[in-house]
Amino acid sequence: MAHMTYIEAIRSAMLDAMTEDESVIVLGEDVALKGGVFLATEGLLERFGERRVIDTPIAEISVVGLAIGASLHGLKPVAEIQFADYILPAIDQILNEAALFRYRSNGDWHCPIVVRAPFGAGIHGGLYHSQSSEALFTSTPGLKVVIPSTPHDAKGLLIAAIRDPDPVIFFEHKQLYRTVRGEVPDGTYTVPIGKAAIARSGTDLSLFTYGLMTHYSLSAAEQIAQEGINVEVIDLRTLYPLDKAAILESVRRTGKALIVHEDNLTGGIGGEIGALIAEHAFEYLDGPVRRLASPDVPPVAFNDDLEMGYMLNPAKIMAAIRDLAAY
Amino acid sequence: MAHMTYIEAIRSAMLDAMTEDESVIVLGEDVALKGGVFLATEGLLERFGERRVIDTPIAEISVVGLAIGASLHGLKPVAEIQFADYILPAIDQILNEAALFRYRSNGDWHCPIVVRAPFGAGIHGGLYHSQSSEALFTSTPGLKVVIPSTPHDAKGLLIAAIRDPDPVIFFEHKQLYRTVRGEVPDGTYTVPIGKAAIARSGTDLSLFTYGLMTHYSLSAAEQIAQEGINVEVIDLRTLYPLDKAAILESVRRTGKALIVHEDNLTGGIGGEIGALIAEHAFEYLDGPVRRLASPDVPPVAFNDDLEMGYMLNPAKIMAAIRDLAAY
Amino acid sequence: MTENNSPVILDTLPRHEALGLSTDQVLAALRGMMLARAVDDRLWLLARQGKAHFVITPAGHEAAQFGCAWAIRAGHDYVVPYYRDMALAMALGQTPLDMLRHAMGKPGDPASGGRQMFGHFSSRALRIVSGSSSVGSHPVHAVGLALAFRAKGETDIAAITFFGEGATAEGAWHEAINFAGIHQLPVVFVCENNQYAISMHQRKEVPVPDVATKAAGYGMPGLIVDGNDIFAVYEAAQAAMIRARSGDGPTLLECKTYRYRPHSNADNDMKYRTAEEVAEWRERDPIKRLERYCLDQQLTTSEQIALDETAIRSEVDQATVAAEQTPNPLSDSLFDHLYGEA
Amino acid sequence: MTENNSPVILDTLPRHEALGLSTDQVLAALRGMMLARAVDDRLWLLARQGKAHFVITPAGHEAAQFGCAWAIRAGHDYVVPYYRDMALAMALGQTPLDMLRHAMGKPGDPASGGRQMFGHFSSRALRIVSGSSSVGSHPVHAVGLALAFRAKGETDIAAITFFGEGATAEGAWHEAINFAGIHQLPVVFVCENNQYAISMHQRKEVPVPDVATKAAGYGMPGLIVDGNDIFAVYEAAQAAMIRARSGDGPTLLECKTYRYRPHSNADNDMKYRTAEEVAEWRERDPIKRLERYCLDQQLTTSEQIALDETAIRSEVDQATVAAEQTPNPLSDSLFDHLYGEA
Ligand SMILES: Cc1ncc(C[n+]2csc(CCOP(=O)(O)OP(=O)(O)O)c2C)c(N)n1
Ligand SMILES: Cc1ncc(C[n+]2csc(CCOP(=O)(O)OP(=O)(O)O)c2C)c(N)n1
Ligand SMILES: [Mg+2]
Ligand SMILES: [Mg+2]
Repeated sequence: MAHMTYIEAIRSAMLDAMTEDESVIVLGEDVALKGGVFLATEGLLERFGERRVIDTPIAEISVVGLAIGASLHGLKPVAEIQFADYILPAIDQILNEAALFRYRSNGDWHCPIVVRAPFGAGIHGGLYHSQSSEALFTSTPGLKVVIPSTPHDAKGLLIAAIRDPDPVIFFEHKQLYRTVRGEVPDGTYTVPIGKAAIARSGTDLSLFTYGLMTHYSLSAAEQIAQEGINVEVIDLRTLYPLDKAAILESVRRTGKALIVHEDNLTGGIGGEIGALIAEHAFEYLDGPVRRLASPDVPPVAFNDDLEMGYMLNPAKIMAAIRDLAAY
Repeated sequence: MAHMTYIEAIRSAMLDAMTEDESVIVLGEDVALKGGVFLATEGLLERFGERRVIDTPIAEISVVGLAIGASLHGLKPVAEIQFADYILPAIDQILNEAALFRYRSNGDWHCPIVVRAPFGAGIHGGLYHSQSSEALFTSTPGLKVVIPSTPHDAKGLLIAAIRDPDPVIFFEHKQLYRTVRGEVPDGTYTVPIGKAAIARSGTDLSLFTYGLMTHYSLSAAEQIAQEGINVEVIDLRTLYPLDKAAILESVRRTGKALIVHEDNLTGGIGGEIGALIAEHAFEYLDGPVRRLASPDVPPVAFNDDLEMGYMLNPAKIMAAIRDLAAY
Repeated sequence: MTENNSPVILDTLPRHEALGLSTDQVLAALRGMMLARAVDDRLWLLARQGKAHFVITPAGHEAAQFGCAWAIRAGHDYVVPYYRDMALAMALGQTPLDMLRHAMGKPGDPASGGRQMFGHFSSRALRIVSGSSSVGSHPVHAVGLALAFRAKGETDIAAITFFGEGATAEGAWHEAINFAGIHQLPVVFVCENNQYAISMHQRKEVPVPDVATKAAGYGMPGLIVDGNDIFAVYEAAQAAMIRARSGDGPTLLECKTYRYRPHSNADNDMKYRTAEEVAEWRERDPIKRLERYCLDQQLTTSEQIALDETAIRSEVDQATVAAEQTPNPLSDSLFDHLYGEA
Repeated sequence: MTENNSPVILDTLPRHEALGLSTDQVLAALRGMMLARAVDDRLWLLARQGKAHFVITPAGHEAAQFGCAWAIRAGHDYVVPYYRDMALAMALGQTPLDMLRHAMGKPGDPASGGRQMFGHFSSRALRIVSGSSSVGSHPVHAVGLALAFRAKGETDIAAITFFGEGATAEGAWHEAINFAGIHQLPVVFVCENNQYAISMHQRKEVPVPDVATKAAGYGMPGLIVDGNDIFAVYEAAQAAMIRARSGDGPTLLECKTYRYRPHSNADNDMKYRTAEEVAEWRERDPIKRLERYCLDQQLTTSEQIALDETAIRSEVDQATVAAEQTPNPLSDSLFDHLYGEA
């Protein structure tokens, strides 16, 4: 057990996975000599050498495409996209190639790659260092999408993703990198992909969220508890495939559902979750399914006021909880 | 007024728009000499010459990127992506460039382009000539997404898209090209972007759909009327921004909602619509919000059995209607 | 063989012997190319009959594909092909029945179990890598494989990938060959230049007369060969594969050839090229050319070739019947092979 | 001027006169480069003070940018820059206050109204095109503009786009220059080669020693100049722009230079290069070099330059105060300019 930050947990996952399994390699822009722009891969080059820790040119199609090719010969590549905002050039390789290799070859080939990318706003990143890109990856069968919110889950889920026989898109909220610390086991362990976690159990209302918003939601839930509102916070952790059982079980208990995400309201994963609940937990609902998310404008203006105007925060979440609880 | 097929309506929209406005140009792979692989642009080269009808190399980033650049100097480019399955290489240009030009420059620049792409399954296209790609474009503010289902709407909406000052993604279901005919006015006219249409009014249940599924749903509605179930069919026509008012107005009247789309169930636009209803029409619901869509596997295997197993049809839709009506 | 070993005499060695190819290899290639052509003809017939939904043709490309196949160690080197490469897949060991099942979307289709349109050749056993239909998206997988050889410290192995000249306009193609050049990886890039991308002439796709010219900007040699001359193709491909396997880096090999049939059964090529142009290129048919060579060199006889043609026809007939009789898979296989066991 | 016009004598003409540049132009460029450097220095200070969240530097690139600016008709030719081009934006007419407001995300930021991070220079009036941060995604917009000139039948106009050597690895860059080559469009591609892409040395980004080598594969001339010699840059850029404007086609121009500061205020360059290397390149400072030229040619005096430096410092001070005093926009402008009026 060690007490570490989120990014240290990410680094430790790669370090331990690479130590344990020679077939794990890391590639991406600035990941070797510099150790990544957020230093997630710092120290890996010195430890494993340039055959396994590879600086790639600024060419995202190839960052993912090379990982795919290498995986076909038995490697387990972990590709880093420097910012989620720049995953778009690689999306043909992810959705049309990696996700479909197994299905299109009737199981003859498969593609065990991990694509890591820092996402999310709040660090004055402007329109192109702030995006939440997860919604682009939650409609493609063959893919898995993971977004951990704690150091413990970050390490366990990243190791699970590396061992997974299929492509996993792994988003890390860049605001969590250095602001969140927690206990993390030594050595390799896994947290199962596809399972949500009850981050806080409650009885009055189910709040479904992930990433940075898990922390904002927990703090909102703690504060609002003093008003006698007892909120259950579900950290989804995996967005594709969603843990339907956990989602429905919780809302059937509490009768109310609030979905919170940093991604834009329209087209975010909240729609899928809301529709699941409206279809499969309809009889249990004591109120409308509410969504609280960023407004439908590009994420996110550089100017401080505009950034604050865009971003959610615990106060906004508390207001939404109050409102739904009072329904 | 002329009686024409869906693809003739598309062609006539481009012909009339180019005749009326010199700044309209067409570009894409095989669009000039061959007139497009589906012949949507046939005759345009002869009529307008190679400065306005441009064969591009097989390079989708540039197909869209060139359109963007040309639009900055006052042109209104209509770019064709040969199949929606191949729009992925261009997605960075669409989501990060075209959609954000106006916002990121605080209104100084804007980007009036149209990107046309045939989509959808049922023509033995296998995994890469069958995809429904719309869900990738319905979470990006700045963009508009249009999917007409009739020749009349196809022409009117395409002309509206060409005149629109912002980027519009225009999906055409390739199965409709030659199977659907209808009355189409001569000359230019527009159908408003952002407005759904009541394709069939009914009282018992609201069915929300678009594209080919509009026709399957209408035939299902007609047949099931004999069983005394009176279905209202809403043709969404625009998926982004959604016509929330029309959706909520209808479901508040009927009390029941069924969403039907060819896209995969999970992550399709049905989630957004279901969530909207569950939040804003909750008090009016007499039953769960149901979604009927393609199963969560890649669209769509080449083999006839597998293709039929994947695709929706009027019978499957009737079953879903019966089931919800009986709730 | 002669006692005298002056270059002059050596020059008179038959080309295949000078290249170290046995008579059996040459005759096998001739028969293989004839067989591939016969299967292609059959596929177009089946398409007209509505028994195959989609056909895409290698006709005209056979020498480029068989010439390269000679330089590939099947099942050892990785092959990352494109939809034009049916003759290549057959040269590497796939059968007419494999192709017919693939074209009819039948179970037993080794490429995809009836899931992909025809032209998506794949076999893990033969190390033929599954591809999408997305033009230019696959060469980067060959480069990734080569990166894996290096990461694992494997030598004496190479990856070879095939594409049309039109594909060189794709960003994905650029990123692939650019990376191979930066790291001098063991990859061979083969451009089957048939001068058209569906309807678009090379002038509209490639800014220079020869695709091979691009090699200089990627830090690798660019070779141009007559793609209808199987020996010229083999000589260049063999050199490139040996260069790659011995760690000396990648090569871009351009085979100039022509596509005899329309792009696919959905295309009408008379909209963008003339019957005269097609006829003129058919004069240079790579199969006829190898046949003439074999006769000139007396490696076989016209009688033998006639016999082969008959044998090939019945082989294709039998394969067709077998393929047609294969029952369709049940649609409950729809969910198979979506994910593996975590 | 001399009566005698033998080449020998002509050779002794001062370089700027030989290039048709007036003394005023040269002195304006020197002062502009000094001003740009002073603004850059100020931005780094403000970043350390937490008053600017993000800074990215042109220091070292000033000659490349001012040399090209001489060849651009501001407000006529289109300019598609990248984040490194602050000196270019200033050479084309943007002010220190524009830059400071942009860096502080203030209203009145002409680039984005406080929406984009610093480095996204834009002005419709100056025909400086708004860009994203996505490396390599913008040259295709310059090519699209050139396509529009042709579609509209406009001549005597060109588009010029700027990027780093690292951007040449992007598929989007390839598709852009490839299309320009195919259609021989009026575009000039300027590579500001500073040998690094953040931490990655050119060896890891470009497979050949000179980016200009790639031009041959795109059917256009490739020029290499010393990016620290403003006259060499201008001579090449002017030739390329004239070539483009007169319909003779595109050019790839590589300016060899160096970035003096870390990639941005978020970067630590000592992880990937040595202080010695930086110091060595600072010896070749393009501003000092032009200053020496002006003194040698007696276009100005060291006293005058000292006066200029003081004037520049106070100009930047005043701009800083003005920028800091600009109130932040109200967050209710959040929804402005999302869509236009249909
Ligand atoms: C990304 C993408 N864009 C467009 C297409 C449609 N398409 C299929 S084959 C083809 C032409 C390819 O030409 P070339 O690369 O020269 O190969 P050839 O067919 O001539 O052998 C095109 C445009 C596609 N399959 N993928
Ligand atoms: C598509 C994309 N990938 C990665 C990045 C992160 N990034 C920003 S600048 C940069 C280096 C660019 O180097 P170069 O093109 O040589 O320009 P320079 O900064 O050296 O002037 C990188 C990798 C990005 N902004 N966009
Ligand atoms: Mg071709
Ligand atoms: Mg650089």
